[in-house]
Order: sequence, then structure tokens, then C-alpha cells
Amino acid sequence: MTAILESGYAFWNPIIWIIVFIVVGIMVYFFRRQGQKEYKKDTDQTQIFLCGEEVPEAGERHIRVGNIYWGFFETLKEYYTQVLKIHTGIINDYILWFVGAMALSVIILLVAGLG
Amino acid sequence: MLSKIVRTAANQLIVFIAVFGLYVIAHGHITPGGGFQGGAIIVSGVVMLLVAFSSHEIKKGLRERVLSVVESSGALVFIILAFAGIGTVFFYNLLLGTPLFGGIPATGPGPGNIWTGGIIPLMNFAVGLKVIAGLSAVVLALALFSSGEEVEE
Amino acid sequence: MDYIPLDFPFLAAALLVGISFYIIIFKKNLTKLIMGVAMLASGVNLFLVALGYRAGANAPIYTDVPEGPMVMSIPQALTLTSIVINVAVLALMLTMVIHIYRHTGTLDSEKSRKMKG
Amino acid sequence: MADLMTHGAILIIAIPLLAAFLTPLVGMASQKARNILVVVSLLFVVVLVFALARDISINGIHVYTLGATAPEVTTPGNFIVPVRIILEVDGMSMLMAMLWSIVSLAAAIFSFSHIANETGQNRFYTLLLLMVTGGFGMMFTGDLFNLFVFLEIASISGAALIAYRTKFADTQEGGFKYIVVSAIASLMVLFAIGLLYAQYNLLNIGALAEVIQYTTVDKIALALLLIAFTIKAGMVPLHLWFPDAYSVAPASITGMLVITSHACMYAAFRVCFSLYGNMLDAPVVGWILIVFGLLSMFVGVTMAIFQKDVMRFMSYHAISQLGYMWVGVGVGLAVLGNAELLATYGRDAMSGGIFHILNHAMYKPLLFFTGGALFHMTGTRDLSKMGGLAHKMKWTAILYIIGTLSISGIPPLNGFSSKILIYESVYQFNAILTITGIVVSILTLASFTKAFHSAFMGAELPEYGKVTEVPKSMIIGMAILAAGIVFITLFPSLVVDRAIQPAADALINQGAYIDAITGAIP
Repeated sequence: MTAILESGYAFWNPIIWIIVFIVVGIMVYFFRRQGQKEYKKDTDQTQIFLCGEEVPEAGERHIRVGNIYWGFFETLKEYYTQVLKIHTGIINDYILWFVGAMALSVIILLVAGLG
Repeated sequence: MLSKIVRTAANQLIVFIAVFGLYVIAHGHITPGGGFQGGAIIVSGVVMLLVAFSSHEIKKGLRERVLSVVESSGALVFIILAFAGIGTVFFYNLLLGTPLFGGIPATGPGPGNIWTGGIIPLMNFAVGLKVIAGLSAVVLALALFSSGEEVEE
Repeated sequence: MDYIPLDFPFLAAALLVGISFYIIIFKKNLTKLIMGVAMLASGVNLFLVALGYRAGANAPIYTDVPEGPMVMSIPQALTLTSIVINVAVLALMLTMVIHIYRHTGTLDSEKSRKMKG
Repeated sequence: MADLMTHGAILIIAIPLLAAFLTPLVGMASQKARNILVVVSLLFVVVLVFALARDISINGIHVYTLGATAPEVTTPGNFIVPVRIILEVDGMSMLMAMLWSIVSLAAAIFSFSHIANETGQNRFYTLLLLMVTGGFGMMFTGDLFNLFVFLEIASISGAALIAYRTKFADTQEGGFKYIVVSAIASLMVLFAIGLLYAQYNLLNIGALAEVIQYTTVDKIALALLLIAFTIKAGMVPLHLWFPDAYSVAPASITGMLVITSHACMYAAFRVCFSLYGNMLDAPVVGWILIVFGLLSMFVGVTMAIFQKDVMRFMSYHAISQLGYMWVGVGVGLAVLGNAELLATYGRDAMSGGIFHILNHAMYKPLLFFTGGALFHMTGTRDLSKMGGLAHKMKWTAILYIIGTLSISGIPPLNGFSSKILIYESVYQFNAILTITGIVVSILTLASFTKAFHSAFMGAELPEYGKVTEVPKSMIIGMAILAAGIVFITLFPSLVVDRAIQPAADALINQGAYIDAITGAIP
């Protein structure tokens, strides 16, 4: 059985998951078959129904990326203002970080060696 | 384009620069120098021509396509020479001990024997070819860029 | 024979590296930045070549060598390779800067930047 | 066949190099012949890599000395130390080479249609093959200076490829940032090599490892090497150039650049484990990697959620995923001196981190390729302008879903199997690492759902009426990587036993690495 991954604490077998997915898929298919049989293509049945209101154009209907997770960004506003301050996009700053990190790690390694 | 005096002098000087570059390439395995250095000397002559004449003039003589072919062939010769030794080891000096470039350079004061070094002088020539073509293309492209033109494709 | 002090080239190399980092970090002009990178390369190359120096030993040139020990030529070979590579790097950088200037009309690293965040 | 395996290591490096300089000559005659040449040479390399991997798993570390009288003669007759160019290939190098060969093949096939409308295609393929050479060289070399040379080959060709589409302004900016950062990082690597050479007069990693003392100068050299390689691998807070460069390159190149980042990561591991090894102040260096890795995970994913540019968004995810590997291998490094802890969880943590390299090398290029497919068809990278593309680009959407599920660690896909290895082993070292990992994984899924929704879901937009499915060669390029994902998904244990654990052992077992060089002295 090459499919089982033993990490020493537990095991992991993708085959079980795939079997579960197949079973769920068969069930979904079965439930779907129970649905309405009188569905007709290219009639008013396929149109979107929005409580009788006029349906907006395709472009307006689509929720654009800027509006997703608005609450998440609102909550983490402080964090994002701080992080975006670092991301200046100027090449000189990138090298400054590089030199800083280099100096820092030299100091850490030397100080750790003293003790 | 600079004055006529400069252009005439440059026309004469390029021969000497080219000869000196070839000298450095040919003696690469016994004296300081080699393919890159000699090639760079020759390209410095090309830069001189670029300064003396305008980049349009030089562009007519040095076709981008030709340079590309020469550069690739130089690199190919180098790699094929390296592959030639693969019967033993990659980069093995195949010609060592044969009549062709077979000797080992003698140590001590003297003019040096070029007919030594095995595949190394040949590789120097291949590298020299590549550097001449490649660097000429680079300086030509930069000169054309700064005069607002594009190199041909 | 009078030798140069052994640590003198290392000081010069350190100075070059220091100055070039100053240029790279604080000069906003992209052409100056390229000069800084070129200087940094020179500093590192000088450091490598200085490593190859041994007091009293000869340069490893076969046709012009007196009696005595010869230095190992590895640092010289490293320096040479590094110089060749830096030629390619500098040529590439200059080409890109020319293109940046054509597209944005400026060489300032802050004004020419299109991407951030 | 045995001969081919003796010379296998150098052939893998030299064949792409040969093909690189044949490409412009063949390309002048016929474009089709050039494409065939590129694919055939890369296919041959893939076959060679897998054959060599099998050989190494049977016969142990391969050593190949260039220009010697026999491949095993590492020290020439009248010398006492190795001076020639030496390739040393062990399990870890082989793992990297396997994924690099597959990704470069997929990227080359993907490029055929992706850059079909650009000029100067011959140069594109020359540079691509040079980059392949540089990558393989970095993985196979047993010599510090050649590591620098191949690093530079890979970065120069990479930068030229990023800036390949000169008609856009941002490509030039991204390429310039990449080349400046790589040039300075490589010069610092060279400086560190000089520091080591000054003390030991050696450049070979195995020979250096035998005599290294961990003096003050060695510590400075270690810091220089480590930070130079980590800036190339895009570790927070040195990641700032990473999205700028990766988002503007042609998508096939971005996929390959991810692997060059892995190659730099590999170089950092090589320096820590094989060069310094037991002399290292292991807990300190391990904790440096872990802390920076945690920062990478968290900052990468939070910045990714924020992005609107599809390639930039995926680049930040690459930073975040690289964090997992730093943490996994960092934990292994932190307990390197303690044999008991190493056996309990250290080796498993390292296996998890290395397994994640393999998985990431499959799904991240796939995702970049789908991003490139979107750009190819819509002409924009801005997610806020996209929508409803799944109606037209069904295959791209399916492949994107595979990549998304894999990167988010959704069972049963391969991303999960490596993450569970990391979580379980790292938990015993410090529970916070696992908790951060799970939170980051959730945020990853959230952000990929957001991108999927805004690009593929929704009604068909009128402005993309003419969009069709991407050309066949792009689908094939993506499908190769998707097939790799499915294979690892179905046989995780096979992969871990045959490829991952030998790689982890190759890193841990410094003695074998040294013996391969010094033991071969006649």
C-alpha cells in the first residue's frame, strides 16, 4: 500500500478521501435526479428572477474583487497601514533592508557565540 | 560623426587594436590574457569606431544577424570542445600529448611556445569570437538606443 | 624589496564596499545606482585579488617567472570570472534603465516606479 | 547506459547549454525546428534526471570532476586538496533537479503559444535554456565558487527574461529590480566565499566542511551567505522585490523563477547543513530561519489577500508558502545537534519542509500559468476587471481549481500531505508554529476563493465576448504540472520514501557528503 503516508503520529490516506468524494458525488447526482422534470431550455424559466425587479446588466451584477472581504480589511486597518508603509516599491529601500538584515544576523550570530 | 582627422586616425588604429587583441587571445594560455580579455580589447576598437563615426554608419557594417550567428558559433565550438573529451571526462584535455598543440608550456623566462596547451588555446579562440560578437552587439545596441533607434530584429 | 602593507588592499576594498553601499542606498538616480553596483563589484574583486597576494612569491605567469615559489592562481581566476559576469550584469542594467527612461521619462527611482504595495 | 550514468551529472548541465546556443542558429532556419529542439533537449534532460536519481538511490552520492583523468579523481596528482570543478550530486540535489526538469519542460511548452506574438523569440529560448543550465548547476555543484557562477547565470538570464516584453514599462522596472537585487546578493556571496578562502585556501564544500572552525570570520561569512540566499528566495522582510519582479514576467518564466527561488533556498540549506554542519550554532541559526519563516508566512498571505493584480497576488502567496519550508527545515536545523530530538521530530519536520518544496514546485507554477492564461486572453492582470471567464475557459478554470485546492491544503490533494507532516512534527517543537501554519492555510484558501470568484465566476461579461479557451500548448504545459499534482496526491508515501526522506537524510548526514570528496583521493 504505497498510498498511506505514515508520519509517525497518524496516517494519511488519500484513497479514503477519494472514495468519500465519489460516494458524495453519487449522492448529489441521485438527489439532483429527484428534481423537476419539466425544465425547458431557452424559455423564461432560465431567466434570473429578482423579486420581480429589473435584473441589472452582467457587468453590474458581478461582485468585483475590491468589494470582497471588506470587513476583514476594515478590522485590520491598522495592520495594513503599517505593512503598506514598508512596501514602498523603491529599489534603494530594498537594499537598505538587505544591509540591515545582514548586519542584524551578523550581530545575532556573534552575540550568540559569546555566551 | 567626428572630424575627418579623427575618422582617418581611427581607421588606421583599428588594425593595430585588432592585432593586439588577437595577440592577447593567442597567448592566452601562457601569459595573462585570454579569450575574454583579447575580445574586450578588440571591442574597445569597435567602441572607438562608434565614437568616431555615428552608430548608423557602424550599423551598416555590423549586421545584428551576423553577430548573433558568430556569437552562437563561438559558444558552440567551446561546448563541442568540452564535449570532445567526454570519452574520459567532460572538459578533458583531449589534445594533450598529440602533435597538435600537444606540448606542456615550459616554465622560466622566455617568449613562450604557443603550440602548447591542448584544447585551451582553441577554447580561447572560441571564447574570443563569442566575446567580440557579443560585446560588439551590446555596445552597438546601447549606442543605437541612446540615439533613439532600435536594433533590427 | 619593499612590500606594500599587507592590510592596505583590504582597507581599500572595505572602503569601496562601504561607499558603494552608501551610493546604492541613498542615491535615487538609477544611473548612479548602477555605478554603485559597479563599484561594489570592484571592491569585492579587489578583495579577492588581494587574497592572492603572498609576500615574496611570484605571479603565476609561465613565461616570465624567476626562481622561487609561485602563488596559487585561484583568486586571480575567481576575479576574472567575476569581472566577466559583472560586464554582463552592467550591460543588462544599462539596457533596462534606457527602457525605463523611454517609458517613464525619468531616472528617479521614486518617480519612475509603477509598482508598490 | 552505465557510461551515461557516469557522465549523467554533467550531461544534465551541458545539454541545455548546448541547446541554448544551437537555438538561435536553428531558429533562423525554422521556428518549428527550434521549438522541437527545445522540447527534445528538455525531454532528454528529464529522462536523464530520473535515471540518475534512480542510480543515486542505489549507488549513493555521485562525484564528477571536470577535466580530470577519471570522474572520481577529485584531487590532481601533485595537489593535496581538490582544486578542480567538482560536481557532487546527492539525494537533495536530485530532488531539486527532478522538479526543475519537469517545471522547465512545462514552461517551455507553455511558452510556445504564450509568447507567440512577440519579437526576438530565438533569444527568449536561448535565455530560457541558459536559465535551466544555471538552475541545474546550482543544484549539482560541489564547489562554492561555481555556486556563485551558476547563481549569476540563472539571475542574469532570469532578469533578461523578466524584461523580455520591452513594450511594457512595468516589465523593465521589475527586471531592473531583480537584477540589482541579484547582483548585490551574488556579490555578497562572492565576498563570503573570499572570506572562507582567505582562511582555509579551499573552495570545495566537502573539503571546506572537513576543516571549518566556526571562527568569527566564519560567522560573518555565514551571515552573508544566509542573507544573500534568503533575499534571492524572497524571505520577509527581504521579499519586497519579489512581487515586483515575478508579477511582470511572462507567466512561463514566473513559474521557473519560483524554482530558482527554491534553488537559492537549497543553496542556503547546503551552506547550513553540508558546509557548516555540526560546527554550526544550530539552535540560533535554526531560530533565525524559523522566525523569518513565520514572518514570511503571515505577511505574505495578508499582503496577498489585499492584492488586485492576479500575478502579484500569486507572488505574495509564493512568499507565504516559502515560509512553510523555512519553518519545517528550520526546526530540523534547530535540533541538529541533538540526535534524540532529531529522530523524534526533527527529521520529520525537515521531510515536511522538503516535501512542501516539491508540492509547491508543482502547484505554484501551475497557478502562475493559469494567471498567465488569463492575461493572455483578457490582456489585463487586474482582477477587478475580470469576471465570468469560466464560461469560456473551462480547462483553465479546472486547472486553477486543482492548484487552489492544493495550495490551500484541502485533502486529499498533495498540499495537505506535506502540511500535515509539518504541522504534526513542528507541534512538538513549538505549538505556535503549527497554529500560525493553520491560520495562514485558512487565509490562503480565503484569498484564492476570492480570486476565483472575481475572475471565473459570475455572468459572462460583454467585454470578454471574444475570449476563447487558451491554445493547446498552454493547456499541455499546465496539464503536465497538474498530472504531477495528481501523482503526488495518489502516492504520497511512495514519494516520501523514495525522494523526500533520502533528501532529508542527505542534508543531515554531513559525513557522507565530506567522504564523497575526500574519500576518493587515490
